[in-house]
Amino acid sequence: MALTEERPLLELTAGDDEVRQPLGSFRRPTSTTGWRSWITTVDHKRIGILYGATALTFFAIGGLEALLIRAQLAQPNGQVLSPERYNQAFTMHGTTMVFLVIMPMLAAFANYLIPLQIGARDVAFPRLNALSFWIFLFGGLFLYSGAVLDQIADNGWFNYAPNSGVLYSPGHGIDFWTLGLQIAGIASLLGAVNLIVTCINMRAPGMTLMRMPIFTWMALVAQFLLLFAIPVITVALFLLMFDRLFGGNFFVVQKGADPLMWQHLFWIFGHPEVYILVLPAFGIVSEVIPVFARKPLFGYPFMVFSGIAIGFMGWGVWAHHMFASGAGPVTVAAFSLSTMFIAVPTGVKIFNWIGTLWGGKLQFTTAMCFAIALVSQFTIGGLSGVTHSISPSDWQQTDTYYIVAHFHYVLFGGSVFGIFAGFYFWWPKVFGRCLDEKIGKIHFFTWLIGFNLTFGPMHVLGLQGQPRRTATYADGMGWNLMNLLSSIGAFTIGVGFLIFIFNVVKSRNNVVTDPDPWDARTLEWATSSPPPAHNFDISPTVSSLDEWWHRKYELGDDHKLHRREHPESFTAATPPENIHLPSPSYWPLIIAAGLPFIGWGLIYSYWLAGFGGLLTFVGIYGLVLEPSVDPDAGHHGHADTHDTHEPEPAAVVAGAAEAEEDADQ
Amino acid sequence: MAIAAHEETVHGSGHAHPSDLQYVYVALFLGVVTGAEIVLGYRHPNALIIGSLLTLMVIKFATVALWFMHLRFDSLLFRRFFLTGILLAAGVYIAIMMTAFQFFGNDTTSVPLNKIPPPARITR
Amino acid sequence: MTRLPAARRRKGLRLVPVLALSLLLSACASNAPQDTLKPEGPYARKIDHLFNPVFLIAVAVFCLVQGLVLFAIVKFRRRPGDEDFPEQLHGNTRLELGWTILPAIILGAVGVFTVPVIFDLSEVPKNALQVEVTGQKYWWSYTYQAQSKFGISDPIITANELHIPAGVPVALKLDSKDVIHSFWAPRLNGKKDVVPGRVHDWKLEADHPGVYSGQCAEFCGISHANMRLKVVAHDKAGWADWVAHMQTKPTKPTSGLAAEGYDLFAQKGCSGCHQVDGEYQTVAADSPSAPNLTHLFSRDCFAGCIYNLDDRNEVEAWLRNPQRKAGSLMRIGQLSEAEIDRLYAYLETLK
Amino acid sequence: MTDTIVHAPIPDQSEGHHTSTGLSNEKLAMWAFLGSECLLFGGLISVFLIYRNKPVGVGPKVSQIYDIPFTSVSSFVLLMSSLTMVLALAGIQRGDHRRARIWILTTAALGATFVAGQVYEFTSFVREGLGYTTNLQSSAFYTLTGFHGVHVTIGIIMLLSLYTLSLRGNLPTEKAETVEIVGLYWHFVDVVWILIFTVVYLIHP
Repeated sequence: MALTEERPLLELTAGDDEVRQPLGSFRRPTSTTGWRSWITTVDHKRIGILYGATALTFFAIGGLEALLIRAQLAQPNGQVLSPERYNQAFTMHGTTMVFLVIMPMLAAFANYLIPLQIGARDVAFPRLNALSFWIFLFGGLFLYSGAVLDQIADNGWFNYAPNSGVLYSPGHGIDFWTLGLQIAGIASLLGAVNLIVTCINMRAPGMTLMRMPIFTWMALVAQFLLLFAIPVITVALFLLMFDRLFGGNFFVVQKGADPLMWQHLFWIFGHPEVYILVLPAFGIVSEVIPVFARKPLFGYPFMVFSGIAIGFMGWGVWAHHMFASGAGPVTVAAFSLSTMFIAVPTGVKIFNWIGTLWGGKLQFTTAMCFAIALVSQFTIGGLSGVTHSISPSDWQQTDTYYIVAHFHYVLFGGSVFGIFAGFYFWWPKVFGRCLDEKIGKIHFFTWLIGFNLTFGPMHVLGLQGQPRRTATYADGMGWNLMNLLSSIGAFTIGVGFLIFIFNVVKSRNNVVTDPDPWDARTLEWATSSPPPAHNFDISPTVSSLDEWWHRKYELGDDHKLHRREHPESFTAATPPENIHLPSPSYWPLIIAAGLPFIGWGLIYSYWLAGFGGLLTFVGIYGLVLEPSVDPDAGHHGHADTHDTHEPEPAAVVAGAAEAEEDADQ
Repeated sequence: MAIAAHEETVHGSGHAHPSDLQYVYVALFLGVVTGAEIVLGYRHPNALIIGSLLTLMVIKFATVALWFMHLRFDSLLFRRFFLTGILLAAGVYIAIMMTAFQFFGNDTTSVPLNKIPPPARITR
Repeated sequence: MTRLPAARRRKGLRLVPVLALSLLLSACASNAPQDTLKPEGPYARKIDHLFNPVFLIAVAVFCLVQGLVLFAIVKFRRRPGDEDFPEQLHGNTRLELGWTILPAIILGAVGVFTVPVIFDLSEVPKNALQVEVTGQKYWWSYTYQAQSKFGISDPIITANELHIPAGVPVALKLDSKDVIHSFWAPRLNGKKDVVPGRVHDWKLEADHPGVYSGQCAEFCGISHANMRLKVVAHDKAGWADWVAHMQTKPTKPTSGLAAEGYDLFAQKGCSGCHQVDGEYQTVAADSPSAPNLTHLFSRDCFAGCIYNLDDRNEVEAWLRNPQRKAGSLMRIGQLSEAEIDRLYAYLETLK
Repeated sequence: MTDTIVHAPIPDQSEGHHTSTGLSNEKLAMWAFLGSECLLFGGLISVFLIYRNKPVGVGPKVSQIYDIPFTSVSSFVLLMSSLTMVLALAGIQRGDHRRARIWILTTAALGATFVAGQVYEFTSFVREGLGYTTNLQSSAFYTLTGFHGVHVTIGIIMLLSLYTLSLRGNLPTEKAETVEIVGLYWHFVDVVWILIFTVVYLIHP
């Protein structure tokens, strides 16, 4: 990965003075290059890159798990994996892809792009942002740390009670799962608060809400969904954890508990989660398509409001995951109808994308190919979704491969294709280097074919009655051919991923000279590629949607658009002198490092938990008391009256308090 | 979501806050309501009692939020954030209680506790 | 920027529908015993009749969207050297309202047809054969309480194979002994979760006599894949025969290998968990639930319906090592081949 | 354009006037967080409400061993801590730091009294035979009230931190918002108890 390569110096701190800490223990980090600068960074762009790199690594792991699954199912009575290993594989595949791949990849885009798109210097709370990333990383590492001890969750990513109880899952796999997701949940919650405040409060002058780029909008809606959905799964995870570790009775049927409680809590979170995973990807393609169609997005207000509508309606459909669980007909009917109607705003988006393509002058770059593929493939997922919003037919289809096909068309054909459109599109912005277009095309077609070959046949398998989550199937069920095709497709996707990695490695030498290679529309392209630490030399002022494009083009007397000779950009000839940015810090890393110890401690020994709790607690105080801007770090002048040891405002105390809360439980 | 197209309505907390004495009055009011609640709590619960208890609860909640948390004086945006949370919570959780279970009554769909078999010996 | 020749791009996308079509065709051709698209009873047919038109609507929308996308790709591709901008269209409110309202109307219509079916299928049938279905890790047990209407005078307990009369509605009461399972015989009806602590009503009906395959559809643990079932639908006479046979009690073997096997059955602890009516009635209080073996050899399959009973090798392999099915709760010490022969001889008498 | 450098919002600055809405980042963040907390406590409360009607099997029902007078007093204590909290804020906003410190400390003390009351309540329940693992109700009850207790405890820690900051002179009037934000959290914890007191303690069919 071209992540640790030499990048232009972040002109953040000039002096290398040694600064005393509030807690007096160790020196404040000052480096701007090398690994130390990466683990202490509070720059939203670097954090975005860290998110992306971590998520890609987990993508490889989750992909390997998928290949194991498909190898096992390639033929009847497969012997590649034992049933136990198979169950672990599909559990970790689902958990990884949802929580450790798609969510953080979208977080990567949101972190990197939102401040740039709204013309801000950074997010609202840069240090909290770093904390979110490290907590996410340690959550993911914790989740996988059980594998070292052969304690791997094997009850599916949905982890239904009561099979998740100690009685039926006596190992510690589920404990690692529960605690790992709780840790990752803290990261998502902090990130959501941070980005919401950023979108609302950090916009450049003139950047009204209805001038915000569509990606920022969709990411904002997703952050609201996270804000409200994370606590629901937190409740469920806590209850399960108390059951397993402290002998609680929440899901113990013998004590009168109702197993459907878990399902309700899980899916109240789980359905908004689907939109958390897909809305930002919609945002990405809504940015990509107009650029390569050389037209503005068709119906921007409709796109915004349909996104908001999806966000709201996403809260009223969770029970469609439970049509066969035993709810009464009134409930089933109500959720059937609400589920059907959530297709309406989704349909609006698809037709508006087609509207954007229509009459344009389409340029088929790899990013555009992925974006158009999203429109076409996601439609399939959406339509199969409508067929099982009809709850009677869902009674046939739920828990079969038809559902597996459906949500992979949504999450792979939707989210992942969107994410890779984003990769190809913003790679030059982020790294100043282009991914190769030829290799990109090969990657794209490998994936398009592999993807359809993997998940297309699953529709048929599901309708022919193959249940999902089965480690094996008998010969003579009529499923052999489709399963074989599907497995071939899965390995094709694997090859495609390797091609992508090859492209990434190769991109090192593919330096772009034009900071705006695609002739794009939004503010992030109005600064250098990669952008300086302070994003814009001159703070932007905004007067329209697609501000950058309007600065580049004007309508001539001949009613044609003409490119201005020197569009007003936000880069200055001489570097600006009075920009204060928060200084790097070790504390986010330290706070986050305490959390896995708390987890291991709760499972194995409270002493470890005490140590972890102490680490986190000290870290929180360190972060809170440390001035956000290092007073002794050199700035280019001190035009601002902003100096000395100001204690960090309380919001950070409060935000961190909730990390502490987990420490205390 | 809650803030769409409403940014012009928000502004700093320019309003004068209540005086200390007013805060004390509010607290006294809360104390009185709490007293009333406790008295009602000792009555045999019927629909009317439960209804008035819930009403008093909402009144107390709103009083603390509006006065002590300054929602009365502060930006509308804060109110929207908080209300979105409250309404979503009320919506989804009441929906659970109404659909799969029963709220303030007995759940009849379950098997009586003594009919549930003891756990089987699972050794894995 | 290097640009992709439009023709290649078109070819790529054209593959999709071709592929989908060929998949569908091959799906219709193959023989799948759990095919949900080939209903064999009124309830499954009701679902099918609802699914088919909706599927067709979905296919129509699919063709529309893919057609528009393909058309746009071909028609609006940028020609080399064309540096002009297309018309900068920002939207069209009327059009957008149209494609908001039209789908809503279509979906509303679909909803109107859906709701009655939900209520229909949720209704408990009258005059139906009543069967209590219990799911447990990893097999099914069925209890028929006495029902004179169906000729059942003594309760019948059996496992894995659900016997029903064809053309008659069957009302199921679903319950679980441990975790959540899901009862599913695709050609007779959709699935319904089997949740511990709750009793769920569900129903089946088969048009014709036959054997219908099904399996547990909710992930229930290590052998979830091996929790299969069969529904055997009889014609009138067949049903009467089956009931009559199930009302008989096995006779205790008095001589030969079978008699020795009878004693071994108790000595080896089999009777601690498995009931045989009239012979071994009571099981240990803390035993995991195990299939009632009274009429074992009247069944076709055992152990979650994954092994054939008429294959002696399968039965012997099972007695040698019940753990050959992962997660099996059956514990039996190491048996000698002679003991296995004796036990088999006894079990064979349980017809 | 080049000679007037317009300041875009600079992150991590508590002063509200830099932001697009004029609202402070920290306060907005706290309100967002409280909105999120609504769903956390909503979940815990509804789990309790649903499980309270299930048959208990072993052990007493929670409602049989409530000590309503005791809980009423501790509820009242928590309610009044909201008053002292808001007085502390008014104090610091006026620049009356001594009084602000007294009220901050009083608030923490009232909170601590509440938590102590809860600890006493838990131990007396355990003596009555209702442990965490006894039955469904007890797990739900202890989890809900325990979560609340932990929130109060975190609030106390934050208040004591504020007190120390103020003693060291690190909490000038310009930083009054810090107190306000901790206060928001504190009042939120209080309103949650208003719900719990009514729904859990007073209404028991």
